[in-house]
Amino acid sequence: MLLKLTCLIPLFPLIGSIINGFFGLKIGKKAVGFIACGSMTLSFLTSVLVYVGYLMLPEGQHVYEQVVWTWFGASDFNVDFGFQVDPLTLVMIFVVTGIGLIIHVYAVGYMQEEFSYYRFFAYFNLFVSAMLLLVMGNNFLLMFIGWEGVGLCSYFLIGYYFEKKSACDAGTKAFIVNRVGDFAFLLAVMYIFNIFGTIDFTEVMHAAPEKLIYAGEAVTIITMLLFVGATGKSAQIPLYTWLPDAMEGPTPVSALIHAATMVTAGVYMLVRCSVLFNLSPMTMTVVAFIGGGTAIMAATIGMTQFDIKRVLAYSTVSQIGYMFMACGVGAYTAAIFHLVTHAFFKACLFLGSGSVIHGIHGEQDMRKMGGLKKHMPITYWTFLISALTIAGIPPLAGFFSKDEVLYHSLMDGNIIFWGMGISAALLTAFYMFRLVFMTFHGESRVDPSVHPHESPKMMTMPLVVLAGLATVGGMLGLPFLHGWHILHNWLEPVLHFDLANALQHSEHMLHEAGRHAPSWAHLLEPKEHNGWIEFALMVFSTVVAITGVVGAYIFYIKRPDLPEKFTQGQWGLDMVQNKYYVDELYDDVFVKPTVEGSNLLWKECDAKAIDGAVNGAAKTIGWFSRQAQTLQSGFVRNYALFIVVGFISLLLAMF
Amino acid sequence: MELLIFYPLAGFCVALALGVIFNKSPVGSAISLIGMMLGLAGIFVLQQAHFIAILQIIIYAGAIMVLFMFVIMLLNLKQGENEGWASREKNLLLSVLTGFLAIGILYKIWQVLFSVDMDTPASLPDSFGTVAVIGETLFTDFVLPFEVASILLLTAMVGAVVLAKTKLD
Amino acid sequence: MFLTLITFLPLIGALFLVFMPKESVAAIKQTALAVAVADFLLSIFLWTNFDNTSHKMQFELNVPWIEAWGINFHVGLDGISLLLYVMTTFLTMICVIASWDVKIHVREYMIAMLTLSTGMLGVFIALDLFMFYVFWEFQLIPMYIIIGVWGGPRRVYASIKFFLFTAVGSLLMLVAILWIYLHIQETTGVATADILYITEHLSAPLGTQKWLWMAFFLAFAIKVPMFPFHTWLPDAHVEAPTAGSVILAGVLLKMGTYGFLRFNLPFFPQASYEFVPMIAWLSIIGIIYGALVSMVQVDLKKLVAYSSVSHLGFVMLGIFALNPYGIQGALIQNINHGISTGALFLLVGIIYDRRHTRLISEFGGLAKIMPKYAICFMIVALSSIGLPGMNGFVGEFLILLGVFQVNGLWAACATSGVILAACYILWMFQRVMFLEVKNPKNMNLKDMNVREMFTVVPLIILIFWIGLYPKPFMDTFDASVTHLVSKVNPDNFRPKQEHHDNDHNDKQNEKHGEHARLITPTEMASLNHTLQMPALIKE
Amino acid sequence: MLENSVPLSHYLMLSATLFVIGVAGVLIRRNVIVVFMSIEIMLNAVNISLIAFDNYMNLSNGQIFSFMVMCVAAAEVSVGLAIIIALHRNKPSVNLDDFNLLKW
Repeated sequence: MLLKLTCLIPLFPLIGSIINGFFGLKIGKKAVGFIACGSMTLSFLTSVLVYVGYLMLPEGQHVYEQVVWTWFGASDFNVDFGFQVDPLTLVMIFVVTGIGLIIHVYAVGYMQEEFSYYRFFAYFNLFVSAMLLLVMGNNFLLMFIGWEGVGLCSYFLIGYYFEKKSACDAGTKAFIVNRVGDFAFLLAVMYIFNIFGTIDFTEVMHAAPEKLIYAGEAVTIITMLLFVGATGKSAQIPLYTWLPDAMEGPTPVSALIHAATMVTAGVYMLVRCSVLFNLSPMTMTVVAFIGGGTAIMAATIGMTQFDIKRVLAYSTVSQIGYMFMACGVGAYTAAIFHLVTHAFFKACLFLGSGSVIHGIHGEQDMRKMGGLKKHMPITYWTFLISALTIAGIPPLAGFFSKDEVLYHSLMDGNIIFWGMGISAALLTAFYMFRLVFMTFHGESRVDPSVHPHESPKMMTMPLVVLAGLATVGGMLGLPFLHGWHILHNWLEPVLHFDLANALQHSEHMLHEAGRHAPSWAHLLEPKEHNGWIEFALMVFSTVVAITGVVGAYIFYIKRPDLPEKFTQGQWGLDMVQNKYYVDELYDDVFVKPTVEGSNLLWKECDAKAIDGAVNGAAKTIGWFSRQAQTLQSGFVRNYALFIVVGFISLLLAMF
Repeated sequence: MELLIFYPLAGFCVALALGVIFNKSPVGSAISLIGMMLGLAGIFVLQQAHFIAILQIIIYAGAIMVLFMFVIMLLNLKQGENEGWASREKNLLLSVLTGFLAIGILYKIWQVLFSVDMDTPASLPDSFGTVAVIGETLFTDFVLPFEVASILLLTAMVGAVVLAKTKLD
Repeated sequence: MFLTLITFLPLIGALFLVFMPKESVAAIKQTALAVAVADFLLSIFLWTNFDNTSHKMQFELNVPWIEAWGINFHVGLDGISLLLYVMTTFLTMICVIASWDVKIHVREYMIAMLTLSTGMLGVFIALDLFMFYVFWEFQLIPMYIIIGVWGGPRRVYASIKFFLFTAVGSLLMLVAILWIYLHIQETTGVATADILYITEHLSAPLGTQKWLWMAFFLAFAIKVPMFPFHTWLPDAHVEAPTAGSVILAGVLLKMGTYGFLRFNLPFFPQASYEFVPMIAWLSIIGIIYGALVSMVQVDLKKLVAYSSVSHLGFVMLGIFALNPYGIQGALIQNINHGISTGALFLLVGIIYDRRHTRLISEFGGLAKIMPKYAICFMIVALSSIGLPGMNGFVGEFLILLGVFQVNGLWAACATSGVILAACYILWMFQRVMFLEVKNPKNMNLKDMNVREMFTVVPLIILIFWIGLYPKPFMDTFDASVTHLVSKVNPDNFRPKQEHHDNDHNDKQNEKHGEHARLITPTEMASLNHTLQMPALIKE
Repeated sequence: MLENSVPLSHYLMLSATLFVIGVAGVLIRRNVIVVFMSIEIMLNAVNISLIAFDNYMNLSNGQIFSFMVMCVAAAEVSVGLAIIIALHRNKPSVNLDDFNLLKW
């Protein structure tokens, strides 16, 4: 059985990581790179075998579970260390191992000069392993291992240049912000166990419609908690602040972790728990709003940044906002579709930016670039393709996925969501081409002492592959052909949800509690698919994208003085440029009061109040003893006197 | 008859005891003490405790008092050292206290002894107080305390040697 | 008999050391190590021979001790004490290795260490209240000496504080023990202080139970230490030598939690139930307070000490969830804390040996100079903050799961401690290990040597073992906990009224499934509110 | 001839008187050797009552006890005098009020 190989998929990178981590310094750079890429290759090949094995499963069986051992448990609570393979997992495995492999190859070239090369690849492999655990775990807690594991690795990798204070701070920040999300996630898991008596995905999703009341309190709390967990990992409002700072890490890290895989974990989790979310319309609305809001907000910030990687980081936040919006309106397929295409083009963009940075010796400020097109053609063309993709120009992959999200946000959601999406799309096109024009076109503003050069093959090849994927990735879900939408059909078993059945159970439960169920009939009206609206939307969004590109062209090529004039004296710009002062706000509201309060607790409460009380008691006793101590004169006869006095009083007492 | 012997002996003892504490010179005190010990030995004989009486003479009047005299000589204490007495006011207070003590104890004895029937003392066998009887009791019922006492004496001996030999600091 | 032998073996070793010449330092150390290793191996033997399926005491020995008062020398192990017992011998061994560099009074140090070991082991095996009390007080003395003689600059203050805090608590416990002894004699006519017998037969009115409970509580809460009785801990830890800190964190604190499980819960189940909210809030305050205070510490050891307060808060919370999840979690967390915090103290000790300071501000950039050290430190630190896959997570999750069954709010408050834990550990780690090497004194520090690796690596192995496959550990106390829970099950004492208005349907899905009863009028209002949301989407 | 014609109480009175005299000696004298002798008086006084009771009740325990008292007295005197010598060597005085080291 090929599926028996499942557990090897995360194991290979783990082994690679251990070898590199412990012996990396001894075996030399070549071997380290070979082991890292080799383990990824093995993992990828295993995934292919597992895929084949999955296809050979008997009809009607959609999930394959492999329990390796029982992890821990108490009483009737048991967690397995088990993996599951289902369509969603397979998609994610391919994204992780495939893109992971490409980025590994790129990193071998990019990190060549680094001293602690081995450390980087140990973390890198470990990260992939954790990410695979995340997507393959068959229960919430195993997912949580991966969930925390990727957070940990991103902590290591962001803080890779640990001698830089900003890098350390960014790493710590990432981990702690992630922990805030994890806190909610853990609570959700506990609540789920409380209700279901199990935390196995299959069982929970199966039992959910029977045990939870539609729109009831329990499901709303659970899903809200899960969603908070997802915002932490996927950098959504209000926990997005760590991601832009995470750009302190080496560029391949940004590409792998902060674009292609880890940040999409939240989306994956939402889709994985789609049944629960479907039961809670309130949470869905919140998810969609937060997603849309993040998409717009991050895009506006992205327009004003000058650090090439930060722009891309905000663009990532914005794109993931899209995915969340898709989840929020119930278009899970669209979310996964966008996740996949985003992984392609964003990885390519990040790697391209890495190539640029590499080519001009570590400069990241776009104001010191320009005109690089002629120096690094391969980088330029791949970058341009990806930029067009993200902007949503047909027929590249991003166009299809983004369009699907927009279509569903209008049809399944409402016009507000669609408005959010389309304006974010406009902004995206604008700032991406602002990036392209500032970096590759126009006058060269590069420091004259630096001679820009194209990166080695090791780095450009991955770019080409990714650009290719970004071009054709749209094939996964062509519009108009809903019967033929590959991804949709593929994911159907995972996303299957019988609303009518769930409502029936809820009514039953409410009835038993002596309550009347509200009228849910309108929820069951069938939705129609309207091809014309879809086509109209496509045309409209293409126009919007082109407008954005043209706008950028006017602003940054034709009239480079325009941005200056346009923003002169605008208070809003200052605010956007400083990221709406959210970091400062968090600092003032959470960090500083905590630290100061803790100091107060320690110095006042601990040292003065509690210890003061104890020491005070001791001092009082001490004072009394000092008074009593004068009785102890040291003269023997005095002591004898006391004995006599005592004896006499005894006698008196006996009278 | 017995009373005739008892009262003089008792008076003798009390007088010498007072002599111990009121004598100005330590040597005088010591000699008074020897006298008192001898008197007490007489009283023990009167109570038919012959063995103890002998011990009293050998150990107390002999060994212990010799030791006292020896130390007094060794330290070469001058006669009539005025620090031998506490101050006058203090002495008054202390005498009053001691008086209280005496009254208290005597009253208690009186109270106890005269409130219970004390008319039937046991008739003593001839063997009472002989070495044989004491020895038998000592080596049967009280053999453990006896051994402990020997260890005590040994320890005291070693201790005395150590203390007198090394300088205290 | 075998158990008694293992318990007193260190004491015999200590006696043997007394007669060794002071000068042969190496021989003394080797002897001490040999004794500790032998003891550990023998205790492992106990573990392998332990019958997991029974909650009964095993390896029992019951011989009269002071017959006139019915006091027996009664020892035995059950699932609750077994792991603590083994951990004690294990940590003793580690500590002997870690103390290899003790400079002054080596013989006396090793004697104190081994005596301490016997004292601690005795606490865990004693099945007679008086015996327990004797051991409980007995182990104080060597610890007091270890802190007071081989400690830091303020060692005298710290050791006295440590001694007094613990002694004060245990005095009240003694009163309670005497009361129970007399009460048992009165009600059953048997003069005994046997713990098993008392567990079976003690019945006191709730009011009295509460007083007794409080007396025991004070003794154990100080030992644990719970907020607000914790202030002796930072001082004791900071001043104690490395091995002292390890033992203190690893074993001595566990005696408190062990006491709760052995006495408070089984003796006074009803009082325990009544006091659950108080304990829960004290624990939660302890968790958050400990974490917050440890965040702003400038001294590494103090930081770890305060983090202990936080961790032990979790353990207490788990115990008083009064359900199998919580108690099993608390038990495994006991072990985890011993391992993780013990390892942290060892690591802090290693750096202290090199630099003779523990101030965080003195360090920075150590990761570059001492990579092995940094890796070990990272692993241990992560286990301390409960990263899944490492030991801390297993315990913490079970505890929180147990607490969640009782009260969601408590669980939420306690879980926030997890965030704070990440804050203080990572911030500390960053300041010590990362950044540039600014202090020239740190330039030439040596990385860990083989001996030091020997102390830390076994703990790291355990960290992953428990984190990934805790079954061998969890199985040992499964039966005992089930038995204990059946005794303290809150359902025994809940006022009957609560069940009145539940109908039968409800009882069926009481255990799992959203309770229909959950919906109260206010909740219904919020439900209706949520129901309006789809309308918004549809427009 | 030697019947128990002396009542028990007389012995006890004698014992008490001697004891009180000993106490007075300890309290009012400052010469350490005399104080020491006073203690001996007290010990002897106790012996009298012990033997008196023995005699009265036909026992031998009291005699054993007074035997022990003598042992203890012997030990005490030897150690005590050694201490006095040692003290005197450090500070040439036998005045008790010159020594106040017996403090906490």
